[in-house]
Amino acid sequence: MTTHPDPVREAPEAFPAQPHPAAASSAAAARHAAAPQATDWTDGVDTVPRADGTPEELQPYAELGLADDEYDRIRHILGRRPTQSELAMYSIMWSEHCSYKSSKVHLRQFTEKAPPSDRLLAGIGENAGVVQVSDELAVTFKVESHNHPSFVEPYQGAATGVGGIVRDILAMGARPVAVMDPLRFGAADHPDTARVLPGVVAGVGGYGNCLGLPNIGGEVVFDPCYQGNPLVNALCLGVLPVSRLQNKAAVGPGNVVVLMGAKTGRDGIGGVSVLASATFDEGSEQRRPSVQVGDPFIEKLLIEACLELYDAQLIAGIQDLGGAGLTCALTETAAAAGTGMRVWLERVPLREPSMQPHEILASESQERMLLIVEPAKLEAVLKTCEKWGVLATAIGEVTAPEPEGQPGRLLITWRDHVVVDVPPGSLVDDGPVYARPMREPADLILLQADRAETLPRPSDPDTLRETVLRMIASPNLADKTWVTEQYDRYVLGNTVLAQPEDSGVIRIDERTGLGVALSVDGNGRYARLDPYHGAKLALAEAYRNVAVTGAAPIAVTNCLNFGSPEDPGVMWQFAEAVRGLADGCAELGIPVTGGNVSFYNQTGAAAIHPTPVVGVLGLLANVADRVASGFVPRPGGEHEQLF
Amino acid sequence: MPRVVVDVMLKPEILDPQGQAVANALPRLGVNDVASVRIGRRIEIDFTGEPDLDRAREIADKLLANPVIEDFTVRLVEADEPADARS
Amino acid sequence: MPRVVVDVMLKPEILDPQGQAVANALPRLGVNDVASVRIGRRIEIDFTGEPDLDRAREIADKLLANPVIEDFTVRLVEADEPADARS
Amino acid sequence: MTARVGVVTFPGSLDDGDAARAVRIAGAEPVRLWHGDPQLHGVDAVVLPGGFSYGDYLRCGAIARFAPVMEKIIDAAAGGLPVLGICNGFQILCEAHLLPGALTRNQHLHFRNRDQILRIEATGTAWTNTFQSGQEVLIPVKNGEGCYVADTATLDALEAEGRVVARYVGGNPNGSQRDIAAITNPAGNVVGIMPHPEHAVEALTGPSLDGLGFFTSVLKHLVGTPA
Ligand SMILES: Nc1ncnc2c1ncn2[C@@H]1O[C@H](COP(=O)(O)OP(=O)(O)O)[C@@H](O)[C@H]1O
Repeated sequence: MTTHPDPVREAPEAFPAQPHPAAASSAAAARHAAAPQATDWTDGVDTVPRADGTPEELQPYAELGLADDEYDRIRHILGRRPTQSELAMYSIMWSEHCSYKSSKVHLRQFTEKAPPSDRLLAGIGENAGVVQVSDELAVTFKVESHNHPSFVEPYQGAATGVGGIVRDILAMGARPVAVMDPLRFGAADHPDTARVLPGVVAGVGGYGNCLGLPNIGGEVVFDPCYQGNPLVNALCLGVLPVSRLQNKAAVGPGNVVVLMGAKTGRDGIGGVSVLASATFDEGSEQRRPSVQVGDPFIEKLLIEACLELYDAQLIAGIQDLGGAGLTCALTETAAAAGTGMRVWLERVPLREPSMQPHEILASESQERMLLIVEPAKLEAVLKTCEKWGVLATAIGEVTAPEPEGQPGRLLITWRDHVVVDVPPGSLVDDGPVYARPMREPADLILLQADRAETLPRPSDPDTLRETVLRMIASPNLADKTWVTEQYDRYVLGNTVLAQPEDSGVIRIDERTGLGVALSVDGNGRYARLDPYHGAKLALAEAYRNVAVTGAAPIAVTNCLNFGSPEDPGVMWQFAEAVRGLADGCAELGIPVTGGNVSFYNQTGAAAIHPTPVVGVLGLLANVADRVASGFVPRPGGEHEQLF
Repeated sequence: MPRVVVDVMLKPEILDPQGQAVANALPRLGVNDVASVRIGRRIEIDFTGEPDLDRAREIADKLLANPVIEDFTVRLVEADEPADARS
Repeated sequence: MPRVVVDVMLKPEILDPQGQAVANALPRLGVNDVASVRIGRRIEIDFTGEPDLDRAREIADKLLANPVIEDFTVRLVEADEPADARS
Repeated sequence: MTARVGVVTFPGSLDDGDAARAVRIAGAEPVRLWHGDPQLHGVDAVVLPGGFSYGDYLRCGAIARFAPVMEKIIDAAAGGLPVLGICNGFQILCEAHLLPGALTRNQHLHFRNRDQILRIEATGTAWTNTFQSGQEVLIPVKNGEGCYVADTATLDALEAEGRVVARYVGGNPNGSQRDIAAITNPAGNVVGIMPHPEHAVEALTGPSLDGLGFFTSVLKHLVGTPA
């Protein structure tokens, strides 16, 4: 039962209208252009002593997306210029994606307005929110975006999107048990949609299938506003015994830092490659792919191995490696504990031996986890990993905090050269925070004035018929079986409801019948007309979808897909949507437990519709009591009564 | 009539899970002297008339390979290789 | 160091839906002179020492190809073909 | 003594838990077998479940055939041990030459998951003896490489010897030749099936209870077989 990347691009009947975003055949010629030798980059490496001695060296911080004052802040924090590796790390951690610098001031409302809840075991700020559902059991769920990568390479972009959210869930101590995929594409008849959609669907299905996760719902929406910016959001649900909850804090000086999973390659190094090209050889940058390729089989092994490690209580801390790779995992685990960390970077198993320290730190290679392990348990950990055929390597150790209660420092060497020496909290918690300018979009009044009531109504049987036919034929209302048939909804044997139901329902305890219902919804058109109410409506829709199965809604996750935060109009939409969602949650009495912000979904000046996607989780004491949306004919031909 | 063969391989720096999986399985077959395995696609195109390399290159670029992650080569081979060239 | 290339193709009598799909798409690309497209696998094997063709043939026979549906060929190529051999 | 039915777990097995559940619901004791452990632990029958055994990027089941546990299963099958291969398990049985033919990419090139009607045609096997010949059952199918192919002589022999165990009815989900969904070896103890009977054993989670028959069949078979 494989669905692997199609040897041929899916839907060969259509061709991209635009060329692929990356260079075409020139890259082929570059393949055999002399590859730089691994030999003595040690000499060229930018070390802390070197940074001390060359304060005036120009650094490509702007190309890395850092503003002048951000760069100055880094110099101030370090008391010197950053090394290349440090600059790479700050540029990653202070990016919009990692630091939430534009959204932070708004997202606070989710916590401030949240109704009190005694179910919440982990909330916003953790890898995923964790909600207790019985004395013994908790569930964790979260939705995340992988929009741009899925436009560039639909299959791998979508696949690694699923892989990423699954690792978030795994890192909380949970077994992943289901996925959902809210998707948005450009016009259904646009040739580029025929490139993107089949690849995305195959990627979501392929990766999820390989992990054995049932797909229990999602959305497929077409609108020309998503033409160059399709939205690929992925949700994962996990279940854990309450006692198995994991923490990312790198506690316990002397504990070992273990990197587990795939080897590190030049995946998704993207922007950080300017460090190499600016300093070493021009043009080497085109060798660096910005696309990650997933290996779901390794992820499956990671899941099984991690669960075995949790159950044997062999882990002191764990963090998945997501978009920001080792940089994020090392700094977040250390910062969460207030400890320091000492890492020998040359111990990281590499796919390409010629990788430089900053590339190793920035790599987005998939299917990796970082473990914090007590020395006495290291052997058992490595043995479990070996049993599952997963690579695991001790790459460092946790070090003590500084005297007087100051947090420790992250010290990274590469072949005995100190390449990083930073306070980890400065990357994680002290990033920039912006209250960006906001302004209601100038065209909003006109849009709102153009009311549906002014549209011509069908007034005779012929026009009525024509309208009905047009609606039925509309891709947004059409049957989604072409998509959902490509997903496995049966695996694990606990799927009680899935497509085409309003919510997915999963049994999480075979003994008691305890289960959860999940729905994800969003409506960019409503949100474009009124982001505040649009977000509330998305919440209300998901809430209703969960409620009609008979489940009691208890928690919310969300993925906020917007254009550029530097556009005051977009920023206003964002602020309004967040305010609406926070107010809606307060009114319904259920908390937001986590989520994800995706900005910069725009091409030139044209942003997508503001698209808050909201997931609601509900609880069913016994899934046998669920209410399905169809009428089930009774044996004997009797039918249900309609009231 | 010669045929056109297009070989499509993942770029060297891109992860090749297929090749990896095969390489990992080899020791089980008693094979321990293989350093690496990479797996790509071989596409054989027969033209109705003269084989057209430029045409084939265009097909490869637009349809057979994704240049973001793959490289390809296009070449001519004799269509009817003798059977004993098959192992 | 030369490398071993194993080409695995479906036997001619086995239907190749992927090749078919590509062939069917070509007219829309304006290509009307292609008679057939077949898609198979190209496997590049690097040995740690001297490339071993017999060994490669054994691997192909046991693992890389399924003799029920596939044929394979094994050959040596120079690992570092000059860049201009690439399209 | 309840029968002990082994369920093999490869690193990439996915439906192993479901197969074990089905065995339990049918009234037998599931025994988990590990791919790297060359022991059958005295089981009375074996299920090779769905999934991706070793990732299966190359060809489904190609690598699993060489697993230590498989060597034991291949030997035991020759001696009459009932073996049921579901989906990936079917692929492995073909790769291991316990069953003829091969499973190839679905002709429409997509993974497909749907509730599928099958017609049971051979009821003499260890895994289908509780069905009636010609009985139609509803069982989920879900695969990307489920298209059964074999040469004409093999197909003809399968038909002539009554070894086509089940056929797709009301639409062929993957392009399998002669609508073949399941086949058996000449002795009838080894059965490969593409659809998933283990997903049709509970009213709550499956489209029917029809899948249970495969698991109760093997129990009936074992009762009739002196140990
Ligand atoms: N991308 C997708 N992935 C999984 N399920 C999907 C996807 N898109 C739609 N579905 C499912 O298909 C069914 C029908 O979808 P839709 O027509 O959008 O229903 P509704 O209008 O009731 O939300 C729902 O169960 C939904 O969860």
